[in-house]
Amino acid sequence: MSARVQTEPFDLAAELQGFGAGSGAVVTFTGLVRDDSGQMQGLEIEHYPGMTEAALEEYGNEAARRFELDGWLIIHRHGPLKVGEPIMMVATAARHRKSAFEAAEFLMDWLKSRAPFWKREIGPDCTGGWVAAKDSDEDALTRW
Amino acid sequence: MSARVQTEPFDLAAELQGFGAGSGAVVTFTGLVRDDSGQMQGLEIEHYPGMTEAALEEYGNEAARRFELDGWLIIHRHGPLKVGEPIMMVATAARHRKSAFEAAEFLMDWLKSRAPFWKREIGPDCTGGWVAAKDSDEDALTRW
Amino acid sequence: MVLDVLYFAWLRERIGQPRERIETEAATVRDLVAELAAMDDWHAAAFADMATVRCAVDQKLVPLDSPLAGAREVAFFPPMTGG
Amino acid sequence: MVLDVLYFAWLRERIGQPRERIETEAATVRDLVAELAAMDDWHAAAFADMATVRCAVDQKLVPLDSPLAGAREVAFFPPMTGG
Repeated sequence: MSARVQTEPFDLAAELQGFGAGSGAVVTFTGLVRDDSGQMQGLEIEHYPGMTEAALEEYGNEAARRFELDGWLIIHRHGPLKVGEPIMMVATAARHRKSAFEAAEFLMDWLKSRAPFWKREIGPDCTGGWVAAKDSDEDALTRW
Repeated sequence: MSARVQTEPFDLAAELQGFGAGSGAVVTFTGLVRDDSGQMQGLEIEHYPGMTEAALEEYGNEAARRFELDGWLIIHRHGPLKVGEPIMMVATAARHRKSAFEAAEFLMDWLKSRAPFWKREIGPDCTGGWVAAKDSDEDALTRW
Repeated sequence: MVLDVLYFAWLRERIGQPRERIETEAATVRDLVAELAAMDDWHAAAFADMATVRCAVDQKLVPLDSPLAGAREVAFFPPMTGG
Repeated sequence: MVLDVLYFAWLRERIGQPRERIETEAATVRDLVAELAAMDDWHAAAFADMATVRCAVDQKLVPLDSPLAGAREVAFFPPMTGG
């Protein structure tokens, strides 16, 4: 039951040691830096220190309550990230698969458009623009 | 893009080494032996050698086609398993989170009631009954 | 025709063996089940409630009314409980 | 009232600083935005299209018409793109 914001990479395996003990179902989501254009060096992620941690904690607790989770974990990185590196992960543990899946999707939908992170693409000349929010991400929230 | 049936435990971290390279989203599901009664020693899982491998491969390929996956992995154990041990896992990699989540849920719904595995509970005196199929698992298939 | 007939989970336990070779002229899975159930009490017990029996012909799930022409392996088992 | 006003992402870049301390009597976030936008061209540019600006008061997301009474920290930023 914890949320972390960090610049360092994380090790999914190490994070999941003992996670979900006593549960029947563990779901994880990992987001990776993807280069669609073939021109991107990576991402720079800015966040709002203080508010970020509180928001992640709040969404995690909300998911635990709604989906009766045995455990949850959110890790989100900030700073410069290279193509292929993990950006963030969520893990959820519940008695049954349906709750674990739903809770992970709920957390992802909230993180995408309600957690104070902003992504900037780093191009080949080290310049690049801020990633625009997607309407589909905003729409995804309406189902919860 | 592989399916495996084995008696040995698996290491989620080792299995995910390099999995999803080039993708934006990786989802994993792990099913664990859960003791609801406080009386269970574990499970014994029987399967249909030959048919099992073919069925898992078929569902994996079907998921890859439907959800445009960059990668998928299914591992399912058989034989005796203790409480708390992992039973099986699926992992899916896709460009976007929606496809990765849907593909993992699709695979789980199929595995639950169409892959030839049968679970028997091992009680404190080493006896125990076959786990009955759940109507809810059968119903879950209707959404795909 | 000669068929390998396989049993899993409680069907295997009730029949007392995991497989047997059967000489049969059954046209469909259902015809084969009738023949098997008539063999002895153990087989009869295994096939007493067909609502709880599933079938695969040559390792493909099929309905009970499926034809057996050309089949080599038929398996009977309870509803699956994987995952 | 004295407010710490924070800017993130392209709002920070347009305004040229990550935070500033503002003495204001603004009753709502929207009133504060009007004051800030009137300060100079950089602030005006940052607040030119309020459809793309989100706001948090004391680290909670709020609508632009929210009151400022009792607030200590107000942050402006584009729609979030986490995950």
